[in-house]
Amino acid sequence: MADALLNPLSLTLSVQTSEAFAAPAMSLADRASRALESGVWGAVMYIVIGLVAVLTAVSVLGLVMSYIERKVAGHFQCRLGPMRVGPHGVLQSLADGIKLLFKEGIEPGDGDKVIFIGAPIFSITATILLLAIVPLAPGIQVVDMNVGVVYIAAVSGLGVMGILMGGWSSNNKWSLLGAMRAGAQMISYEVSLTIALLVVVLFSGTLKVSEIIESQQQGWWIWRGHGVAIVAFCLYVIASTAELNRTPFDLPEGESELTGGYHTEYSGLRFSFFFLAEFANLFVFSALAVTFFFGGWLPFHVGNYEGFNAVMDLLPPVISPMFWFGSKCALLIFVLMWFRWTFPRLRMDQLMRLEWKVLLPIGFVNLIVAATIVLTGLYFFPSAT
Amino acid sequence: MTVEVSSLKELVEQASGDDRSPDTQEYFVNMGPQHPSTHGVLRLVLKLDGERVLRCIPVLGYIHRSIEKISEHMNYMNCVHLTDRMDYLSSIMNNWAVSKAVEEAAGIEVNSRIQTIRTIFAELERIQSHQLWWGVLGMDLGAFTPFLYGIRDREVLNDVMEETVGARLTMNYVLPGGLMADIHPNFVHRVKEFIKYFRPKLDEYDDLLTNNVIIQERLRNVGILSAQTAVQYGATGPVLRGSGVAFDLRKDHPYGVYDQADFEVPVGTIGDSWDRYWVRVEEMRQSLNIVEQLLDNIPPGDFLVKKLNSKIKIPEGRYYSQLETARGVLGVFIASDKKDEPYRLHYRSPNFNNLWCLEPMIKGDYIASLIGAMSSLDLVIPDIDR
Amino acid sequence: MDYLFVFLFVVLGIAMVLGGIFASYLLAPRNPTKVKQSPYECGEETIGSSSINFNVAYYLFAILFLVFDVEAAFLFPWAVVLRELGLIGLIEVVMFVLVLVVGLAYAWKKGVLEWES
Amino acid sequence: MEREALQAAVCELDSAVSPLDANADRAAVVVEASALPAIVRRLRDEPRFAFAQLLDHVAVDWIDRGQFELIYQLYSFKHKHFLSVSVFVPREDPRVPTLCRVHPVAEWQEREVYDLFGVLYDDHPDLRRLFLEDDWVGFPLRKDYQDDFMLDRPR
Amino acid sequence: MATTTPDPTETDCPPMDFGDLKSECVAPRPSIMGQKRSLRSILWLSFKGILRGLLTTLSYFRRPSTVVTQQYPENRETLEMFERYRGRLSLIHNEEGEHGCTACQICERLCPNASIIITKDKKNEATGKPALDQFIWRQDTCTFCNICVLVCPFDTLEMTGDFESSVYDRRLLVFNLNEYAGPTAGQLDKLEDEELAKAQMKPMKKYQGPVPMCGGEMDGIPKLDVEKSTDV
Repeated sequence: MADALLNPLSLTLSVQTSEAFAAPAMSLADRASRALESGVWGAVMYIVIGLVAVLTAVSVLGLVMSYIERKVAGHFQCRLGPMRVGPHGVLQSLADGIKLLFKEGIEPGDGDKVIFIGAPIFSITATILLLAIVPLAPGIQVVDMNVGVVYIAAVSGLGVMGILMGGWSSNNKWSLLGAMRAGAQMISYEVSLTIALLVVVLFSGTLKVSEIIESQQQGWWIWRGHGVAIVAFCLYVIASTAELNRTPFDLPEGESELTGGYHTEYSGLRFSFFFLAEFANLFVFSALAVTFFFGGWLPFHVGNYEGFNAVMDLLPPVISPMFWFGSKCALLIFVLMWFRWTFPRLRMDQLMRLEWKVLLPIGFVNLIVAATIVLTGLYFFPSAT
Repeated sequence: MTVEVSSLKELVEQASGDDRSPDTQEYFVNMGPQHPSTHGVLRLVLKLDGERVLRCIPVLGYIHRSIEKISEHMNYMNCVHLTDRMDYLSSIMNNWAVSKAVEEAAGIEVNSRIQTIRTIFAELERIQSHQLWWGVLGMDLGAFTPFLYGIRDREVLNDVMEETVGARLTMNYVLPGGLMADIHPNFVHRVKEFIKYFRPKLDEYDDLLTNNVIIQERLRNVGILSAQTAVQYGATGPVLRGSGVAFDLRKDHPYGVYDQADFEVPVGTIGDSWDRYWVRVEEMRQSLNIVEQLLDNIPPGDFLVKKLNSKIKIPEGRYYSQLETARGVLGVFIASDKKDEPYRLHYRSPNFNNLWCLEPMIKGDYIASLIGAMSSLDLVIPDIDR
Repeated sequence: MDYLFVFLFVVLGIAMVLGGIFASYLLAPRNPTKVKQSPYECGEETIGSSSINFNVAYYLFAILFLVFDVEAAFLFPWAVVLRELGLIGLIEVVMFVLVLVVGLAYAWKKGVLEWES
Repeated sequence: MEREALQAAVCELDSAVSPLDANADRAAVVVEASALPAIVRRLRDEPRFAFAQLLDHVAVDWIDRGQFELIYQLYSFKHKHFLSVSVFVPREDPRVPTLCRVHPVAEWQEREVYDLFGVLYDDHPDLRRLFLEDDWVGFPLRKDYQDDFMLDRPR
Repeated sequence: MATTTPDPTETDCPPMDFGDLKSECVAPRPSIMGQKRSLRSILWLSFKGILRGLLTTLSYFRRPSTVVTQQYPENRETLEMFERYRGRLSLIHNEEGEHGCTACQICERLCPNASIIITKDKKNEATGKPALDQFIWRQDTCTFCNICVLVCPFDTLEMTGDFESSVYDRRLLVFNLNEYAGPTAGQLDKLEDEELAKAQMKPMKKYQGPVPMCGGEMDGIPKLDVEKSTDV
């Protein structure tokens, strides 16, 4: 009753879920290790499936997201966006990709060539590793380790390396400035990102990604978190925008200031890897937000409205989780794009002040409040003891 | 007393050569000529410490077309079309400046219809120049969408002007002794429609940029230019008015039919980029007012008082005339030797003089602030180089 | 098995980039010239060397980050088992965080966060 | 102050100042080169003149007279009047003291004139080419300037 | 020896007096964080400003009618330029294909950048008056200042709205504007012998030498075959 008074929203979210989602979810890695018991080839098959899936996901995401971004930007700006290649320009990004493939990759003469080529590797690898843990639906997840959240926090820091290396090895002052900005910015916002995720870990009491989703069957954390989760979500969105280097936090690129920032010297396919990583990351970060705050693949239910819930469950069990996950993701991505095409960018000192003097203290207070709520049991939790 | 002529290379090598101290954190970097926010081919050689700008040396001449030299071999009517290519965002005002100088020198009286039409066009041109500036300022500060909104509204205005003039950028509409063509029959109606269209859009501009806290914090207390410094460094136009000096030739030395219009000169308070921003936004509103007042009573008359292929000769002497373009005072100096060609024609370009305020206002601040401050100066590079 | 996948993904990332570079090596023209390889400095020759001493302001933030990230790493296990630890766990972490916040406040007061050179 | 009155008042300042009547539309005076900075400084500081801004600096190459005329356009915000100050220097040895210390904007306006006319400004802190390259030969706005790229306009 | 730029303080300028240059309109200078406001109102105003910006862009996003992009090659049929648009110079020819140019060369003389070159037949054998041979217009150097149209005493020039003039070889931007070399329409009408009049109209091509650059040979640049060029 107490939590009902504290947060009327939690009342509206039901305890209702269909059986399909309660089934034990097994990631691809789990399946592979089970297959290993009966033979090597089964495991190899799963491994190959995983690798191919992630590889396709990175490329397709990069293409699709860049198309969507340009289309959305176009409509925000009273334009049409790409219209030439294919109907409504759907093949535009593919054409761009092919064009980039045929472009000469120019290397700076005095730069450090090994690091110069190594930089996109770091960016892409970080993206791939993060994509692997995104749960699209129960069982449709490549790895689902029991320390998933720690893994996310660890891997998302890897992308900084790529940008730092790229900017440093370019032997270009603008690139160097961009890389330095990126370094300071991305690591700073990493702290806020981690603290925001910690709030959800506190609520769900697990680090495993699939279990975090399942813990939201009685209601998404964004509703049930008594405002704490909403603050955490805002922190997460701001921090992830900064991690993604998108406006209003696109200082490392800072087109009008640093000409191109860390990727000034990159051309051809090498540039496209940064590009690909950026757009795939856009998906990954919104997917993680969906996972942590919006109940992942769980459908949208409103408590005590059985008819409404039944409509929400109309989709067949196989498509439904994917549909819900995808539409939540799309919504978040749209919001991030909306931000990008509306706001101007901050200045470096303002950016740092925002993180260390505003977001970080708020994050810590938020964390302590969340811990207090969890301890006192003042929130709506299904198996609360 | 000696005169030493140095070169840029010497200037820069002092601090960037191999023999500099290994502890120094200072370095030089070229900003421009091919930089997204120098809007053309301005080159700034920056001396930086980290992100702080210690010195900012403008290097000019990348788009110098020697308009003054070419004009010495042209008759006065032909000189006019070259001025389109100086400050291309106030081309009609440039045309008018030359025409005004020639008319004053040669004693040509133009009727009030010509003056009214010129005034209306100058104000429309001022609006479209500020529209583009507004969008570009947003783009410089990282918001791309305002740029396209600014361009979109400017396009509407450009259409209105194109219907009468026949060109969109290099208009060449005002000639010594009149106008190139009478206004189009649709003109008055379409300008009224534009005013009706644009007033709500100005509020939208406020929603998008003016009231956005990020923009305010990017511009406020950045690039502060005191009134005294602004005057001493030759600033005019919105830059000077942003610093609080209410100097506007339209008010203080009226020309055209500005004395018939009722308008106010917006001025800033402390002279930071935010003041200059706000002065320009306010100027758009004032210009709309001026146009609205003049539009309904354009007096009848000829649009050209002097035959076009007659030679205009100016008595021997030196003549100076100036008017207020969207960026400041454009002065035209004519030295005549009684021929139909100017002996010497010189333009005092507002941007050339405004540019020098950049270093005093930005010294010791960040690169990002430099971008904002430069944007608030609203430089048009071809006008600096001429 | 999870970590085998992680390892394989690292390999995949490297292979993807190198493969792409190899593909463009086969397909794209290669015609490096001195001008093309010179660093882009807005169309002018670079002034001096690009390997420069750089302002320390950036590094201070890196050091601050280290402290806070390590702290976050400690908080993960705590967050999972908070319910078993009970009030003691909360108090302990509050003290732990407080120590760091005091550090942050000190840095704040010292002007480290002011982004000054 | 009317144009004539202003002109007379300025001329009373110093014996180095004399009126110039060839200017059609504003008060104009001729100043001897050596006295220029002092005169302009007094014009700036004395409240009855208060010429706060150096609007413009123009040079004219009067090749027939063998002189450069350097014209400084001054403006007073207080009294809203203009003044044009001319200095005549010989073409062979064009030297004039700089006005940088009085009006900072003169630094660049004088650089422009140096660039295009080759007038040397004594004591100028940074006399460099402004528009043209540092190794450009000749001064293009002089009437006798010739180079290979100049086109003859068919008439 | 280069020193730093003079500081305004260095010029020992006393405080300036700007007299009565007072404006009635001091800009209101709206600012959220600048004025002394409570934290709450700062937060509220920032939030409001940001939200209104977002709503503005969203309002355009959901209204496809606000899209202003012209789909250019597709809308060629419906695209109309303003009648005064200065796209291309043309010599007016009447229905019988006769022009009115007397080759008086005023436009050539007054063209600021020598984009018009007129060659003429000093004394036409039939009319005994000067007749136009070639009216050459160099679009590559033209600045579309419209002076030639204005000064023409016979109103025989006009600017048309044809704006699609891009070519791959700039030598193709040099045109012959007259369709035939010969006397004006008025002079031809006076000739009673129609055969003779016809004979005076020697047909001219759009590109015809010798014209500077057009089709001519230059060092290192191959001769342009106007007939075979894909641009024509």
